[in-house]
Amino acid sequence: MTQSKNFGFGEDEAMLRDAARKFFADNCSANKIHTQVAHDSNIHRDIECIWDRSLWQQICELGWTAACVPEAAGGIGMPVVAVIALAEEVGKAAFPSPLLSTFNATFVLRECDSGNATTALGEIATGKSATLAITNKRGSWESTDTDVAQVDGKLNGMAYFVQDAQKAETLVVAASSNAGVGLYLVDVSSTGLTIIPDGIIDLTRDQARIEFVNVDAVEVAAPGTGPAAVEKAMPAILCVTAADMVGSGEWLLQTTTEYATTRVQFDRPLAFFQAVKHPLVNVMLAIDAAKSLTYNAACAIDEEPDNAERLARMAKSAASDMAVFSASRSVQFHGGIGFTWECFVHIFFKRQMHNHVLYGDGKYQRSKLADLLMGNAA
Amino acid sequence: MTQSKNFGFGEDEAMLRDAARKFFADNCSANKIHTQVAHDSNIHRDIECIWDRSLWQQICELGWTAACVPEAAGGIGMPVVAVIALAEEVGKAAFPSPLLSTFNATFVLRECDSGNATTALGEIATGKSATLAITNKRGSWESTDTDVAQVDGKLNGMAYFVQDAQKAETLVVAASSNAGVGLYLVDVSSTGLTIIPDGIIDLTRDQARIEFVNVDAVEVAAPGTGPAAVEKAMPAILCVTAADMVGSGEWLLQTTTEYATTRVQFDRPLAFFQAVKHPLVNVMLAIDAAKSLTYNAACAIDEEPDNAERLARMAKSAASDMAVFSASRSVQFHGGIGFTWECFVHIFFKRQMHNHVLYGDGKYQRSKLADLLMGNAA
Amino acid sequence: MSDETKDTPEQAEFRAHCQKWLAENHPGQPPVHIPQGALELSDPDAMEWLQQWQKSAYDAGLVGCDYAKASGGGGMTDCQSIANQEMQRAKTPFLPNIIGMGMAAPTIYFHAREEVKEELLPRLLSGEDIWCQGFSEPGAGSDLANQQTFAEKKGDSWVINGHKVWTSLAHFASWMILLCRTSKDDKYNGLSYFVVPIESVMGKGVTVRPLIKMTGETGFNEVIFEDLVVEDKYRLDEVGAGWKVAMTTLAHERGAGLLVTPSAGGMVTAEEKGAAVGSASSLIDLARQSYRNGKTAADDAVIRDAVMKLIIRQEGFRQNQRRIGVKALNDHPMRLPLQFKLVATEIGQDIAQLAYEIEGAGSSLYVNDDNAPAGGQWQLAYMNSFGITIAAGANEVQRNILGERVLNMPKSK
Amino acid sequence: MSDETKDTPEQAEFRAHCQKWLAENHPGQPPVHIPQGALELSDPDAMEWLQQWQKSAYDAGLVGCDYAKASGGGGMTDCQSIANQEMQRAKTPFLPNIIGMGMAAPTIYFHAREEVKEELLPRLLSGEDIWCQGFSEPGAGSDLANQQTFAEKKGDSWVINGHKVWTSLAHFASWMILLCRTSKDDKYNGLSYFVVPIESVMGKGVTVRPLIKMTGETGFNEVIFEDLVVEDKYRLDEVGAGWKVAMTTLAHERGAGLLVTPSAGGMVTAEEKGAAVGSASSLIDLARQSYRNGKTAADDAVIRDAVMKLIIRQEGFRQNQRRIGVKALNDHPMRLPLQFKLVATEIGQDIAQLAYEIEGAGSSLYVNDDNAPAGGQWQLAYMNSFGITIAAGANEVQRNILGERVLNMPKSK
Repeated sequence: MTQSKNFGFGEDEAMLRDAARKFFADNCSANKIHTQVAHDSNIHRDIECIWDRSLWQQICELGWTAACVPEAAGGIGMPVVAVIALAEEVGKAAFPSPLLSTFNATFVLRECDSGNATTALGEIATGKSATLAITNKRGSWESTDTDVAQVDGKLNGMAYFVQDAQKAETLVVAASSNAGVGLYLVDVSSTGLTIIPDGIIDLTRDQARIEFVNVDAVEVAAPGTGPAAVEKAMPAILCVTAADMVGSGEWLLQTTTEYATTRVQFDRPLAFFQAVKHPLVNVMLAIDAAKSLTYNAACAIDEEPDNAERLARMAKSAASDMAVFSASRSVQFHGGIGFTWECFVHIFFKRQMHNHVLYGDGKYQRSKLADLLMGNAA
Repeated sequence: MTQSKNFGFGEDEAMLRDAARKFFADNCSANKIHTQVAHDSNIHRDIECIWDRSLWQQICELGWTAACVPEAAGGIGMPVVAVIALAEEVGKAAFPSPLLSTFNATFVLRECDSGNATTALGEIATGKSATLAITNKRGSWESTDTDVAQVDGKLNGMAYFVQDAQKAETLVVAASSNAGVGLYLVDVSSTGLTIIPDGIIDLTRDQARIEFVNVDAVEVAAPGTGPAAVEKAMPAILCVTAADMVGSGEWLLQTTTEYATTRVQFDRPLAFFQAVKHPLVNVMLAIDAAKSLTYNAACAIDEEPDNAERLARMAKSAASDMAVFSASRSVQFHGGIGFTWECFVHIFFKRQMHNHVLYGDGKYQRSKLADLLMGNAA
Repeated sequence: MSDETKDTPEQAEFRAHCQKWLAENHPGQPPVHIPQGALELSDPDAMEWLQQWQKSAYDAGLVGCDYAKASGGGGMTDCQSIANQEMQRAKTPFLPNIIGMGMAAPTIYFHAREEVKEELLPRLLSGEDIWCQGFSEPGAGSDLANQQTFAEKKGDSWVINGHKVWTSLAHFASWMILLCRTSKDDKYNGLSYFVVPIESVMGKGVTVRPLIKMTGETGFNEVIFEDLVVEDKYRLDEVGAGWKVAMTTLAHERGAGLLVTPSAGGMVTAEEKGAAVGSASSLIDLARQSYRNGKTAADDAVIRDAVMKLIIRQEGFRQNQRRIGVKALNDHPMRLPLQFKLVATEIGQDIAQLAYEIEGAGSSLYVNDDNAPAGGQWQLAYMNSFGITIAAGANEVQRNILGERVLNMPKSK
Repeated sequence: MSDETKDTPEQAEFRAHCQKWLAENHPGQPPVHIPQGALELSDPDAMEWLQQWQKSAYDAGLVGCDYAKASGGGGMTDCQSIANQEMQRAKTPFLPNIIGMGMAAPTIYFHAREEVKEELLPRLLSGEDIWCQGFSEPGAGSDLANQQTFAEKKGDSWVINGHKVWTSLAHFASWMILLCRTSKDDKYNGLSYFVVPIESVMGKGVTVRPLIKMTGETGFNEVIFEDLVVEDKYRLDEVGAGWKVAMTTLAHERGAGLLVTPSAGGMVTAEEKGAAVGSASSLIDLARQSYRNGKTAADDAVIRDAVMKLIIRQEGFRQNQRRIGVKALNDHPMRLPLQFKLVATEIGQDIAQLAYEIEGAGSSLYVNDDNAPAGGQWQLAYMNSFGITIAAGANEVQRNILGERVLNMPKSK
């Protein structure tokens, strides 16, 4: 099976991406984000969840959440590359919102063959936010690992590392029972559900542990069928996260290049010195490889699904390593100023460090990839 | 247990090292080595063993082979750091001789508690060359792996990757029997023994497979005691190989730095450009760490043997990685000329590539080190 | 990854033709040793066999598809890439006239007079005339503009004197693309660009001497010009426009040109025992076949991680080439094209270097040892990789170009 | 690794004294949160507690051992290193007056007048006076000689105006070492070096404003001078000799000075939950305690390899410091000393970075989360590591210094 030359990124996708680009340029400059999320620098500050609900409303009205919802479920049914491009713009703006988490929930629900899932997708298409609660205390990314148990449709236990938990309205929860792991929809306002926010480094999102005590849940994937759905969705989830890092990486590259071109030391612009110029070129090379791999993997999800996991692991691996590299060089080459709270760089630095580990860092992706390409080691 | 501040490198050791430095400066310039070992560039050339026996005679008369032979066996009984310093000078000169192999054989024989071993050490002290034949076809560096079998004092089978096999007069062979692996002395002229030279990249040494057909052998370590002797000697063997790479690395650094300082491109000396200058500085950093680690490990062999393996694996790991790095940057920064056969750089490049894998590359050393420091992985 | 889908009608029809022809006309295994690439060619028999293959491919229309018919081309549009894909898939041998097709042809096509195109391009594309490149000099490596070879106008002709180095294939070459100085007053605008005969004037103004590589291979040379007389019609573009013309050559060399270079390959030669050499994924086969410190290398988690890193880098490079074709995903037109040479050569070098660790003790063995893993080809490839990280503007210079032309950073001089 | 063996008699006796005193006078666990290093100090209570500790160590003769008695030192030879070793082994808290002891004291000792030494050094070594450094300016980061702060001679005094940044500890400091311009005619020879009061003239010519780091910590500041009047006796060395004097400061900062800096430490503060933070070997404990993607990180072969790499680099660094003392193993006297800052800071940065991958998902948690692995200290350490790879001449500049001063390569300007 082969892919279309243009990664399936046609005029519609480009139009959507360009609209997003304009939206973020108009509504959330780095300066605005900084003022918003970095207002309290105290290292022992209280844990807050800061975001702009009105912008989220506009995004829903623009129909971004419907992009990858199948038409049958009331969505637009665009290819995955469409939201990948959106994720890239989100990363470039370090935009705090439940958008990417909602995409990830969408991809999982798309793989759940149930009426409840279709209903949920329809609600997402009309702007209901959602997120995944599928990770256990040990931070396992394996689809069968969960610390939540399901008995008679009631959930008990804890979910960990839930992204944008305080912004999302619905949770897609992985819970185990004798019959295996299933997936369940839970409204965040449900009785017995407690969101315990994490204190995280990334200022542009929130994360939480969620406690379930006899929480009513709606089944979207029957016990035993949950892991398959999550695994089918994982390539898209990895691509979304990779695209976010590609976008943040591009912001860091452009910002640092501009600084290095204007900042003068030893009577020369910093970028005159190859010790600055060449590492920045290397950052560019890393971004471009990660970007191409991400669009390739996203295209595969629609056009050659059998290769999707392999290609998505490649993309996440490249993007994760690039994220750390782009973040570190940006602070380094901004010199003293880049080390201050006032400078915008740390906002993106922290987002990159968060994303590089989310859903598994480069080393993890490569170990999974090696099993796919070489078979398990003896 | 603690080490002496000066790594046990005192006046005697410095005097020996300085004598070696002068010896190599007087007798084997890079130009002379090149003329000697690189006379035939044909890629499909016949396999030859090129070295200068007269220089080897002088070295024996200078007593270098006696340096680490215990006084009780007729040697000088110097600490290991003494021959480490010699190995560093050997590497700096890319000197073809059985000296380092003889050192390695010496270290193994020192751990063999037998009269035959003591006799052999005495012969080495008076200038008899020796080498180790302890590696199997799969290139295993584990002391228990051998493809040679011993029955009734006769050896049958094959030994592989034997260093300087065509230069050495005696072999220390690891051979297995029902009672375990023992070590045996064999004269290279023995009947039933065939040396099959390997075609290797390194122009400054020879390597061979050796076939044994009912070869008479003298036992130096009884069956079952061989592995322990080899393992006790391994730290010194690793240090000798690391020191060789440190020496070659220093030659490559100095030669390349000099070239980059004189060669003009874009109306500037090459070394004006940080893209050349900084990697060369990184080569220097790598050499210095490897050198310090090597002397530290060598000192430990005499002064804190319990830590010797741990520290020697560190030294070989650092030296192996440095060897590849120093070799590659030297060719790269010499530009087109460094890519030619006429340029001396490839002599050292090839020696570094040979040594970096010999007795295990950096990755191998680190896996052994991890087992020592962290215990085996679950 | 092939691209049938989205072929234009012309492309689809041509692809079918290629597939049919290749199925019937694959030359099979070579009777002589074929090196890893055209630049390593030194055996005349190997060259002759490969020239015959290029001629037959040319006659079948698989070489020069996108060049005008008048210049001996196929007069088609965007079809060379189709032919390349199919030849790759059919695992044919490589085409030997690599410098001719990749650098000389497009430069001549865009800068030479019609009569010269008609004279030279047909025999170039057919491989009957092998071409070489006269850019590098002892004092002009990465600093290309520092040319000292001088062309002096005498009547209607030019008299050329100078010394070129690292000229691959010169010992087989009928023609050379030559960058030289026509004025000492201006470093850049003092350069002019010529095509000059080599074989026909050997010993009469041209001397070719082989240089030996660190691998022990020959294949590149130094070329000395002593009062070589060249007709004025063989000058490309205006006098003093040499630098501008050379940029066309380099753009195509770096995969950033308008014309797709004819390329074939994929054939695993008999010499490459065990694993095929070159691609990152071939390291997987090597790791499965190799014993590293007594154990199968493919079971070593650290080796697996290192191999995956390279497979990912190489796939990223491939996908970059694909993304070049998608305008909406390129914010700067030259950003990806200018990365080609830098990225391709460094990946190749790192792949070959890793092979040493995969092969363990066996990595000490070279091509002249029957027991060398993969016939010693990985070691050969590693050493040869420096030829390309150094050549055509060392990679240090490539990074300057990217920093300055794409990221608009100031020059480092 | 300790060095009892080969102690001189004076050293042996002093070592015994240190061991005895430390056994009886270790201050125990602090009552307040102590940050990872003195430069991160922002809590006055923490500073006061550490100052008391430095005072008691000074009174016991463990600080300033090698300084002359007249300057408040111990008048001994090569004994500070003994005290440092024993304090390290006793796991005492660090000494807070780090800039004073490491940079100001040796500079004053070698360049100030006797009366100034006698006035300032005792209270500096005892930690009663905290010192800060006024080198960096908005326009003078790595380019130290580009100082714009100006000192103008008025009668017997100097009037200072200007703006210093990244001055750690300024909000606690009684004194500052100040590099500034006394002539606009010459970049290097136009500089002079002063020691100036801070606390006593706060608001009267000196303003200190805190700057906030990317970690959210305070601890460094900007200092504005407006017509601050300073007596001429507080000038070190001649007018215009500032650059030369500054080299003494930097040499000691980079561990390349004549005098060993008093240093203590090794104490694991209560804040550092789980694994101690900082050394490569502490990554082993972290890996044993951390779940990475659901599995124990210590069982991951790729993580193990990465941890070993760093342990080896750090041991190499330690052994370099040891080799500095062995003349026969140093062909160039400054080759190892000048590496100190560059190597130490980059290893520290890479160690902290690896902790993210060891901690897996948990690496997202920060110091304000009770469940953060190791209390989030690794993440804090990673961000703070940029403070030192950037400060005191960014590491890019350190590489120039090594290339030019040790390898004799031409300047890159």
